[in-house]
Amino acid sequence: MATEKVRVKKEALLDWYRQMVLIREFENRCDELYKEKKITGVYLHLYSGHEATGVGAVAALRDSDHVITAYRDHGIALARGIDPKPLMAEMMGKRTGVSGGKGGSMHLASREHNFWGGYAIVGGHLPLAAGIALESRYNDKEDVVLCFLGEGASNNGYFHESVNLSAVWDLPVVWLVENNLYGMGTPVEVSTGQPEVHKRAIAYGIEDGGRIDGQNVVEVYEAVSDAIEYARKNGPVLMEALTFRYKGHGVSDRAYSERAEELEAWHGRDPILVARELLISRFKDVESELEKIDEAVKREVDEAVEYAENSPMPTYEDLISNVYVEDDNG
Amino acid sequence: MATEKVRVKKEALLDWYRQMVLIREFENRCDELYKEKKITGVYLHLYSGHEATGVGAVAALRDSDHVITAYRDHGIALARGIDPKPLMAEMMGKRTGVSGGKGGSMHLASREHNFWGGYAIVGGHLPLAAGIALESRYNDKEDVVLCFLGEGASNNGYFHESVNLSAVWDLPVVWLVENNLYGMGTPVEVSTGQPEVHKRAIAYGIEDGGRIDGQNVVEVYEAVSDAIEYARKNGPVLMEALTFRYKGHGVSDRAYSERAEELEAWHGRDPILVARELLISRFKDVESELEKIDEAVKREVDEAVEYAENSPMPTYEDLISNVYVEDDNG
Amino acid sequence: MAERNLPMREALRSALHEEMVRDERVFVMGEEVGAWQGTHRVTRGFLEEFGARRVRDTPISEMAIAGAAVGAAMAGLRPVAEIMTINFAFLAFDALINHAAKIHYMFNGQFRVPMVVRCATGWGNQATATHSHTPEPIFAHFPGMYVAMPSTPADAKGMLKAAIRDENPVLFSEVIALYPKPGPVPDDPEFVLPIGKSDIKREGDDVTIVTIGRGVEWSLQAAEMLAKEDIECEVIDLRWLRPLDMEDAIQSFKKTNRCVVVEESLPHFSLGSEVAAQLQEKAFEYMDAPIKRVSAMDVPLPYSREIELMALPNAQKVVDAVKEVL
Amino acid sequence: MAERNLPMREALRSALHEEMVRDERVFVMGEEVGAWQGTHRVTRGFLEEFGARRVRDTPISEMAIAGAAVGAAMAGLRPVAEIMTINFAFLAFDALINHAAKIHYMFNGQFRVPMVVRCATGWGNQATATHSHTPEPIFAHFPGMYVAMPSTPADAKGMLKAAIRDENPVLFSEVIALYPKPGPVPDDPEFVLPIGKSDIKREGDDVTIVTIGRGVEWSLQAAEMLAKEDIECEVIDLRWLRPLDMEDAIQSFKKTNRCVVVEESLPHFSLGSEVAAQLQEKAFEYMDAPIKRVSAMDVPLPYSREIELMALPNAQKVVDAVKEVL
Ligand SMILES: Cc1ncc(C[n+]2csc(CCOP(=O)(O)OP(=O)(O)O)c2C)c(N)n1
Ligand SMILES: Cc1ncc(C[n+]2csc(CCOP(=O)(O)OP(=O)(O)O)c2C)c(N)n1
Ligand SMILES: [Mg+2]
Ligand SMILES: [Mg+2]
Repeated sequence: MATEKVRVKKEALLDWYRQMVLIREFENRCDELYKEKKITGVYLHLYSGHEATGVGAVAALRDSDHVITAYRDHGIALARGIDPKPLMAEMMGKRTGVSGGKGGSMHLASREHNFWGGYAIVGGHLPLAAGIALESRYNDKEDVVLCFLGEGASNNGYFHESVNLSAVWDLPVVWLVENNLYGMGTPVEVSTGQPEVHKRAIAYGIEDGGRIDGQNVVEVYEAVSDAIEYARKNGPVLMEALTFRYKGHGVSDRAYSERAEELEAWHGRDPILVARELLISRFKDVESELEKIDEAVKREVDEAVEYAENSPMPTYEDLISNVYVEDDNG
Repeated sequence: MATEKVRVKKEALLDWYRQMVLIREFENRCDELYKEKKITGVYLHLYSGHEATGVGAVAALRDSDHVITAYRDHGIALARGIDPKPLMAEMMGKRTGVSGGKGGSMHLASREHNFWGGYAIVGGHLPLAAGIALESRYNDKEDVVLCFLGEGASNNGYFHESVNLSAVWDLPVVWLVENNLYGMGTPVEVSTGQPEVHKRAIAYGIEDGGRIDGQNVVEVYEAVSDAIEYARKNGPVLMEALTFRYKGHGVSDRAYSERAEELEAWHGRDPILVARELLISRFKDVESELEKIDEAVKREVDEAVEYAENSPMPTYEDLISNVYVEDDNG
Repeated sequence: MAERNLPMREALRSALHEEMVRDERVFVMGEEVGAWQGTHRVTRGFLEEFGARRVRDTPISEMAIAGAAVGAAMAGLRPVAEIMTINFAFLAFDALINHAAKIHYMFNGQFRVPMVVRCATGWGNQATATHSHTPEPIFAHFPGMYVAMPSTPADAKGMLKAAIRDENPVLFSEVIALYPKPGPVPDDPEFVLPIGKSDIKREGDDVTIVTIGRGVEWSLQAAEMLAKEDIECEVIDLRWLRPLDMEDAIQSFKKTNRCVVVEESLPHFSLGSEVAAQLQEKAFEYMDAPIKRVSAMDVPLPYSREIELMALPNAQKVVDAVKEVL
Repeated sequence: MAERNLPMREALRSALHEEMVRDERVFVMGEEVGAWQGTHRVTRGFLEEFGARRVRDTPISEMAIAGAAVGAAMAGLRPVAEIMTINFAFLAFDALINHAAKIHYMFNGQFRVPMVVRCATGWGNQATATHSHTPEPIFAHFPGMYVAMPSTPADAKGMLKAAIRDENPVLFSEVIALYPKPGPVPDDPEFVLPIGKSDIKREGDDVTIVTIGRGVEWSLQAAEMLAKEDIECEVIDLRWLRPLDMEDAIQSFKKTNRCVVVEESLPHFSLGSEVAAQLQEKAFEYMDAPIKRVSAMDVPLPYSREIELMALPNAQKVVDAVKEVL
């Protein structure tokens, strides 16, 4: 599975930097809005800390490829290029949200971006990924499905059955485990006898895409690019990116005081910092560009919040619609 | 996981031979009784062909150890020393059956033999095995659970979750896959990307007990003995025995004409034949003993059939009892 | 219209076959659907005819079978997944209820899930406690997925075609005991029955019997027996548990003022409960007697033949119940 | 008898704590029950006090959590397994229905399965379609496992103790919205309520309200509101969906001749269906009006707060229904 390492261009790296900053800013704003009770409900799972994994991996895709993930989905949605406005509107349960205010934070999706959604049942989206990949094979397309999942999810029956199915049907799926070392409060060593999740590839006779540094957007991009191209031509790949969750499992969960030290260490390898340093070391006078990006992103998120706040709530009509498809366009 | 190969004594080998012949005879008789409509219903899964695996593996256990399996359970029950009479009575749905005629062929069990039953939902008994093993650990006992399963079952979510749980809790379970190369009509290469099921041990970081010859009762005994002792002291082992199913998946399933050639090859390595040849080559003048065994077994099965035929049917009282435990001995 | 006498199994097979010929997006997947020719022979010959692309054997992985069908349907295919028996659909409960049935709503209509899950259902052949469920009511409890249960070969054909052509997920329950039973089936490949429409299987003025699936057979037998005593039963076959069409039943009840509900399922939180609750609510003024329910007994199913049959409804039990409401 | 005012969460915690102290065989297992102190804090402090042998964190493996509890119970332990929310129990459906509930019967009494599965249940906090089920009726559809759903802290304590001490498997549903609500709870560690016994939460002569779980709160609020108009409601808390004790409900109905059933669950094949069906059958002569049902609306639950609340029952909806049957 070795291809030539592509030397990443400046524009690409700057764009990834921008995406990561956008995600961070978006999540911080969500956190604040939750405290202000402008975002309500029990669930809101922030992507902060994972930015390089989401951005680097999604960057490896063509537009016609597919992405699907779990409830920790804001960052993936943004990386896929979905406008922050309807995303923020969804957080606030507004009618203008990507899912019309019916799905909420855990169920962002955008059909036109081939972003098949976030899913709140742990593992539940894995067979969906297999099914979407089947359509690609069935219709002789070249499209690949990039399926994100947590390391905790990899101990669920859905994982086993879905990855095995992808193996026997040679489905073009990259199973990308975001191994952030915890599932809620459970460390990976407590949840499995095999904390190197990628090693499970052998259990299905599929390609082992290895364990990569999920904090380094370039490394993620390159490794996932290889995996995607492998999947496109051959079949499934299982790989994992080591990363870390900065916040509690969800905003309503207590923070982990025991994790303070661990957290500090990871902040030292912050994905935005890593990218920033790389940019500065590689390209001279890039700092002012980075500053501009930082500012532009802040404005973008401000606008998203404003848009969301000014959007209408869904109505009774919305409550009762889309339970079934009522037309007959089959 | 290497221990000294124990040189199996003549009495032991003769007894295993007897058990295997008993199983074969019992199964043949079941087959006939089904054709005569004395055994009825849709399900009856014969163990013929698997004898060496069941007998050799169960021989590795102490009385205080535990056994559990799927619906292909007749042979395991007999190997565990359960009287053929109440087993045959169960086949005929009689009140004197091991499960009172309520469980049938797929649900044989005997609490006093620590035989925890056959289970008809593929994979459903695997977490039960983990739970039974947990009691052993919880109460600081030394007992091990020997859990049989088919290679087809190993693709079910139950397998993944149960084996992983046994890993994180260091449970004393030997997961013994009876790999008979088919699940119903599906060849193992069609059902998984990893047809060497034992290799999945690495997915849970547990001991890989390897792939053994399931037709050779001595090899099975020795390998499973090692695994059992490992599990007793350490934790779970995943291993597989290669074997073959002589009949259809169940008696009501059509036979597989495509399998004729394969079947013939396996008959050449018939477990009873293998044991017989071993006995004859190792001990002189053993033939007459074998003949005596063959005859005694026939009588034993005759008696079992007679007992079953003469037993009463369950009644309405039986139909409505044991839905709940009504007493309060907790 | 031209018709042939076919067992339900063959009616289903021809419906599925015709739909696969008609629509390239339709494919089947499941355990033993291909090389083994289908556990219940509904897909017999399909692998040979349509090839491995459209006839897909799977591992014993019910969660993934249902879930992959959801994904394939979202992506534009029309999967007809077979879960060998509905008992094993318990393992796919989450995939069906939390995914198939919810995705259209949850993402505000962005995705559609036009899939069918075919399951063999029902009991009465010593399949024992774990393999003898007729649990359609618990699937129909939830909105988002339709639940079908045909009682005749013609209905089986027309309903399966409707299910495959519909844009919504459908759980399609096929009663095992009915597979071999023959009946006239229209040849017309456009014979498609409407989703969620009940059917009057026999007319009568004295008592309304509301039923579904195998209950139709018992009810019609009971009606025959009762007709000899000049008691005329109207037999309403609901055909779908969701959408649940109570129109015919209510109309009939307003005429007869008496009703028995017959089902193969367990008695509590079940079809009989719902039908009785709706009738007393919507036709209270017309009730001349309490609505009675004939269901399976509230026990797990035992293996032994005689006691198993004791627990199962039958025509005589229907006759007895009808006499109670007279 | 001495009592303390405790939120339901703490009442449950003390019941579980007392039983673990009393009986060495009782242990807890589940996702986040240990180091994380329990998602709903019911096992707060347990890991520290009882250690990792008796407080067992698990992977995210609902099938194995439920199934391993079955095995451990068969072998003589008394597992109290936590499935974080009942939505995830869909993944354990087979382990619960085909194993926990069937094994005692299927093996003719050779094994017992004295386990409890505790699940948080219910909706109303924007948890959305997959995380907002109140599906107890579908579990109670099947024989072999009891289903409990307490409505007050005292009941929670007495019922959980009963569940742990019983020899049968029990699905124990804890309404999330009720966790923080306080009420008087007896200190007595032998305060054990009988299994399958309903409770009259308020007396009244005009209308019977039959309900359970969170419905009790809405019903009592409605009763207060109606009392101001001199309408006196009797509120029956069923407490258990299985065994379903209809005695109090029937007695009350025979007095009031009018009934409303209130539940948080979906409307079809549900608690309201079963209660209405039984009442019309067993007390037909006493019916002065159709029995009405107040349930959640028949839609998946949306995220957005306002429309979510529209779909949820509340006291006003109960008041309206009561007025309809008067
Ligand atoms: C089937 C199921 N079980 C339990 C939960 C509750 N839950 C939500 S997230 C989570 C942890 C998941 O951990 P991981 O897969 O590592 O993802 P991460 O949150 O670390 O991104 C759990 C247990 C759930 N949503 N679904
Ligand atoms: C959950 C579930 N799915 C499907 C079935 C139907 N079924 C019964 S046995 C079987 C094949 C099992 O194969 P394997 O595990 O290899 O065991 P073998 O029959 O070869 O001994 C299948 C699919 C079932 N009983 N349970
Ligand atoms: Mg994680
Ligand atoms: Mg096999």
